[in-house]
Amino acid sequence: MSVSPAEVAVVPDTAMPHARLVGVTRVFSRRGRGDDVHALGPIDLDLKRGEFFSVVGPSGCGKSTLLDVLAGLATPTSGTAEFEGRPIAGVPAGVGAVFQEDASFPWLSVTDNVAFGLRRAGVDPAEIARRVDYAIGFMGLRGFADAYPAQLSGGMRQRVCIARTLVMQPRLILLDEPFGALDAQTRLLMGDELLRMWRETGATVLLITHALDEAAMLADRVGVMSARPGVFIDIVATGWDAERDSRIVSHPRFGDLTGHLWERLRVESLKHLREG
Amino acid sequence: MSVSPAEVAVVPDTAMPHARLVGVTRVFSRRGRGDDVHALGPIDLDLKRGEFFSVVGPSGCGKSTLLDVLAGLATPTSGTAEFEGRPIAGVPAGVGAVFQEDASFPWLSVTDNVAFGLRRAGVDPAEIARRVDYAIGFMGLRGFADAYPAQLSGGMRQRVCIARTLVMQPRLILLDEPFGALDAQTRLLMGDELLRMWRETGATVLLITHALDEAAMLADRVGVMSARPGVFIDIVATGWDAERDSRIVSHPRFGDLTGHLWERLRVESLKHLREG
Amino acid sequence: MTREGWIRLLVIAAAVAALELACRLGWVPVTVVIPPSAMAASLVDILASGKHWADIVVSLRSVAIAAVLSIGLGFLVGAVIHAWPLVRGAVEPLLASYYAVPTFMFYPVFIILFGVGPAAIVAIAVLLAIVSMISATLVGLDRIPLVLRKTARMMHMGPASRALLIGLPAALPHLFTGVKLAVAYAFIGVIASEFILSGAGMGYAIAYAYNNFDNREMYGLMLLIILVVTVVNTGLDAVDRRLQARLRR
Amino acid sequence: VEISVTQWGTSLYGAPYAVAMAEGLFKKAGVDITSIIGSGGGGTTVRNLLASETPYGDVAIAAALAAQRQGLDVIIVNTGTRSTAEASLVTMPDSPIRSLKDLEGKKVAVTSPKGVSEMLLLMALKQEGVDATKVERVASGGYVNGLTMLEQGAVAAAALIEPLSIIRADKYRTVVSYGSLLPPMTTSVGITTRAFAKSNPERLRAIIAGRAAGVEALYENPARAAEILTKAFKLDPAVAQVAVANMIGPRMWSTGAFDRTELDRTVEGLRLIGEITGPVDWSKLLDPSFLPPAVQGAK
Amino acid sequence: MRSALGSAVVVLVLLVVWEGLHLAVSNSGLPSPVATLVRLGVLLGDADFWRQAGETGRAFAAAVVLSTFAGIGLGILLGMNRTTGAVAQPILVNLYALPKVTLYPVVLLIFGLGISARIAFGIMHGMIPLTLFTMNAILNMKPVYRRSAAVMGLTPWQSSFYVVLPAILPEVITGARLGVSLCLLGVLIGEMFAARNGLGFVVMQAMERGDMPSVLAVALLLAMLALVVNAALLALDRAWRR
Ligand SMILES: Nc1ncnc2c1ncn2[C@@H]1O[C@H](COP(=O)(O)OP(=O)(O)OP(=O)(O)O)[C@@H](O)[C@H]1O
Ligand SMILES: Nc1ncnc2c1ncn2[C@@H]1O[C@H](COP(=O)(O)OP(=O)(O)OP(=O)(O)O)[C@@H](O)[C@H]1O
Ligand SMILES: [Mg+2]
Ligand SMILES: [Mg+2]
Repeated sequence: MSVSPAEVAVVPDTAMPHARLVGVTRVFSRRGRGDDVHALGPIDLDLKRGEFFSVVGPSGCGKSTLLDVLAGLATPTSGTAEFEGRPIAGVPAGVGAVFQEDASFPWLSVTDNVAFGLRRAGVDPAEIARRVDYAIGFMGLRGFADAYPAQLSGGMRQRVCIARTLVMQPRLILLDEPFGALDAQTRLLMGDELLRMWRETGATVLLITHALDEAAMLADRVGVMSARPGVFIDIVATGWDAERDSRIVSHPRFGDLTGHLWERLRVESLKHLREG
Repeated sequence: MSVSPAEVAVVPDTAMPHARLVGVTRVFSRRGRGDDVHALGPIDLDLKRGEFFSVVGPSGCGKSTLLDVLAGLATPTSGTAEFEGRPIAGVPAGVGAVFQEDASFPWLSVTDNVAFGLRRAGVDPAEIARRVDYAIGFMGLRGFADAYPAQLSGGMRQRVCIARTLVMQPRLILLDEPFGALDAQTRLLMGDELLRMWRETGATVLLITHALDEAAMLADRVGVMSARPGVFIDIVATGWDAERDSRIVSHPRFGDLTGHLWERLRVESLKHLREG
Repeated sequence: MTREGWIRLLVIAAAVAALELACRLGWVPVTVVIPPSAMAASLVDILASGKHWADIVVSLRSVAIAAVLSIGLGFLVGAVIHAWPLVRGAVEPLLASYYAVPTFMFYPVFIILFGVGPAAIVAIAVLLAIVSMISATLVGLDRIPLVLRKTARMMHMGPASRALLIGLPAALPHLFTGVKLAVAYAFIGVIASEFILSGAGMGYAIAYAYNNFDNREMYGLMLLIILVVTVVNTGLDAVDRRLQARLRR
Repeated sequence: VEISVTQWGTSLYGAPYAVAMAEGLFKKAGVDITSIIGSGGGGTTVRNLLASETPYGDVAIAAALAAQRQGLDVIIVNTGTRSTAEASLVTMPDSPIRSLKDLEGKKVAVTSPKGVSEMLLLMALKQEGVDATKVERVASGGYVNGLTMLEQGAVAAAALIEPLSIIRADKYRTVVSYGSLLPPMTTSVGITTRAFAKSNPERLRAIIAGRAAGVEALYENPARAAEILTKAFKLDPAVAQVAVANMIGPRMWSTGAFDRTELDRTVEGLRLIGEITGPVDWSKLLDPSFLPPAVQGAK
Repeated sequence: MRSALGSAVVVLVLLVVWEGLHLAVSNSGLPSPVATLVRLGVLLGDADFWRQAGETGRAFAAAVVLSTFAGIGLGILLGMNRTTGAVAQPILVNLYALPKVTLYPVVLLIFGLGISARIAFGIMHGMIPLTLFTMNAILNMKPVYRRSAAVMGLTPWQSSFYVVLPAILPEVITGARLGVSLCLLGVLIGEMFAARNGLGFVVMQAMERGDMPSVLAVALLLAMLALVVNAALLALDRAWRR
């Protein structure tokens, strides 16, 4: 059964959004060279409180740039960005991010990595110990609490970064290709953990990924971006219920969904390929 | 419609194989540490002349090691490896390889990179020019013939490496994650090019990949490997005809195939995840 | 020129102007530092009168020889050590400690080995400069990706062509760091040794002016050294940047 | 307080200071000298001197003249040494070189071009009527380097100075000892800044008087002086004894008085090596008013 | 441990080469290693030598501490901003390539004759390499570390101290290893000029007196000191990297 865009159209959004982007663009001006890079937008996006939103799009289309704007690490060249009703200026409290690159601190053990943010925030040590222990167990790092990142695989390091972000209990979690270091199979299993965490915390999640099946399996809605400058060419509601996990891949609608996403991206990818 | 392993069982192989591995294992001994790493095998594998064979398996299961054995870059700890009826000792003539990592020479232009092997082999300059020009056009690098790798994207550099291997007109082409630097969508399009090349040259291709859909779409047969030490736990014949391309992803049997591969790997991946 | 280049020029101009002002206003006595404009005038005189041409030639020749020798020998030694991990483990910790000992203490030893004059001075400079080249060679050879070696084997290349066609170009950007340092140390080694020990060369001319309180001449010569160093460094930087841009992976 | 003495600890210029310090003669004269700043060469000594709190120092006359020529505000307030007895020219024991004449067409190691060792060589050659242009001077950078070159056969003779010449007496043969060849001449002088002389005349007088007392004590009791030098310069006792004895004959250390003839001889030497080209106006350079009355009267 | 053994072997080989040279040239300018060691023993038994060594040690310690703090501080300051780094780097490199002995008069003017001039000389030699290493380490540091610090709500001060500094520590230690050796060199050169005490003065005197055994003995001592400091820093580096 094929899912046409009409069937999975954007669900009208009445509740006050958790985060909102209106007409956001971002242009990198290259000093001295003259030619500016229009990296992103204009983007309009409302993230509902507690929703799981995935973003897919060709390489270099501005996905990480979009995340930077939401994290308050980059200011939009034009347009406005809001989080919990307030304009984003600087990194807002309550937002956590896991970046595309490995950001684990190699000079700290797994435990110290995970506790890092809490210690800087001056949280009570007993509370830190409790939260860190829980996060380490949750991320399947129990046997590696005293190991250093150099002793871990790329995937485990990403899990350390996720744990380090989760212990801060952010209300909006931004994830940029958090499973990039893993093979496709392990990615989906990690996706199960992510879904569990999402259900438990009730946080809003924005997940950037290259893998269409991952996006289709995890998200409530999948935003498809065009080649640079990235704009949303489609936002597809998956219609899964919250109790989903990776076994959903054998659901008949799953293949239709990925097929639909793939079709939307085919044209964009071709564009991208031409450009080099 | 689900494809059970019985339906896609290994096709009995009567013709003399192009390459043959019998009971191949590889063990890395770590000096001073005592604990050896059994990285691969035992592997039995017959590659038919002109077939397109894909290998999938969890990270670290020994896929690259398997490729090294076929390329003559590593000697098996036990078992025998043959190419065109002769035991493999050193790099056999007629075998080309594209490695997982970027192997373009940064100090040479795209043209010089592609021509490098031919010049070493002392091929006639006019012939070199002809072949290089063809390969560059084929790989969509026409506008970049005089560019240096630093000016190219990761994906384009991989294409340079593929071109550099193809111009040597190898009879057996070994590809280790050649599209690792690309996003999923662009990978499939590059897959189309690869299929076209394979049809034109009639070479035998062994392709290692993490992406199950890539494996399922490109190969005549897909070998599924276990976690380390990697052995083949399944070899699935796809049954596609040679004239296939990426549009095959909307074929109803495609989803079943990937579903089957995924199911076989799920257990292995879980194992791998436990180990870290 | 880049924006950074302009800012740099501005910073330097400001520093020079400040010094000029400080000297002209008498905050810095002329018996210690003379105004930059006077240094420049003195340099012009020195070059015009030609009385130090012989010294300049001696020094620059020594620097050039020392630089070439330490680069060549440093690369060779580095390559040999690299190929021989056991020796490397033993030698590497010694390399950084090496700079603590003033090499010109060994001048008498070098006179025995090389005779007096430029040869001994070149030897001191080589001793000072070669270590950075060895270190850079080790780093450079370390950084050659394994996959390039594999590729070379796939192309049936022999050890010699592998070293020449793959190893050398692949390590080049790192080697260049060593080249830059070696040239800088060759300068320091030659000029400082001449200053302390020799009877010829720019270093000696400076020492002579210094001993005779001839600040004008001394600062004129020092300005000349700064200019030569800057020109050489800028040239090396330009080459380096082109290499980096091309060879960055 | 601290004063500067060129080649403190390595040559005998500084002996009176060592004696005066050890015997408390400075204190007696009214100044407490606690330590002495040495240096390799005249230029550095003058610079060190100018930078120190008590800008008095004993430097080679060439350095003092050069400093004045370049407009540094220094005056010469006493003389230090007046003999070249510590300097000599040596060769290897088996060398055919017996006299300065034999040096024609040969190479001789001097410390640095236009340095004292070259000046003395040229003066000696002139006195002996040898054509200086036929003797090639090689700058070695130091006395020890010169000796090394001599041992290597790179030069036929090398300049040498005490106490090094005593320490290595058995290794070389002396070709000429300048002290016996050349008449006395002023080799080092005491200098200070005009400003210091104006603001602290008493302290300056005390330093000069203390040194003069040191010189006298040295001549009176050479054995004791040798003992002091042994300690202060870390010399072998025997070497110190010989060194002091060698210098007492030619009365190397002056009590401070200026002697125009001896000063002019040095200037002649400096002319020979091209250090000085114009005339020297002593009246502007010398200020004998800080010398002890007894010495002042002497000449 | 094995490399320490190997280093010992290398040192031994160097000693043998030295002895060989000594025998080959038989010149008073090149004493034998044994004579040098004997002299070193004599020197070490001399209270005055220890006083001089103490003088050098004090200046060296001050120079190391100051150049370490100033070098790292300046490196961080310049490294935190790409533009200042790009502006400063060539200036620093050029300044550094200038033979610093020629700057003695200027140092003398500013610092006088005391210990501060020698410390200044030490810093002039040791600081710039450390600054360059630190600066380049920050410029090459993975930007994601600073971004992570930002999303965890760290203040710039916190992120400099808790993230940037630990992240670049290996490079800083490499710079410090070089810097420490060069500081020692600088202090010695300073002592050779403003000679009134310190090992540099001892060496200068010995050189003028033709006392090569003492010169080489001091050189040997300095080399050993530098080796010990280096080994300590290497150990620190290894402990840090794990
Ligand atoms: N600092 C910058 N200066 C100039 N251009 C930039 C800068 N950062 C990003 N860009 C450009 O902006 C575009 C979007 O970059 P971005 O990193 O957001 O892409 P992306 O979608 O995350 O790509 P990928 O999937 O490869 O991570 C790219 O074309 C990139 O080259
Ligand atoms: N030189 C070596 N020494 C010791 N162990 C090694 C060496 N090379 C590989 N291994 C180990 O052998 C196993 C197989 O490695 P290989 O690179 O073949 O895996 P792979 O399947 O290609 O993994 P990936 O999908 O991540 O590329 C790994 O566990 C690896 O740690
Ligand atoms: Mg991105
Ligand atoms: Mg692999």
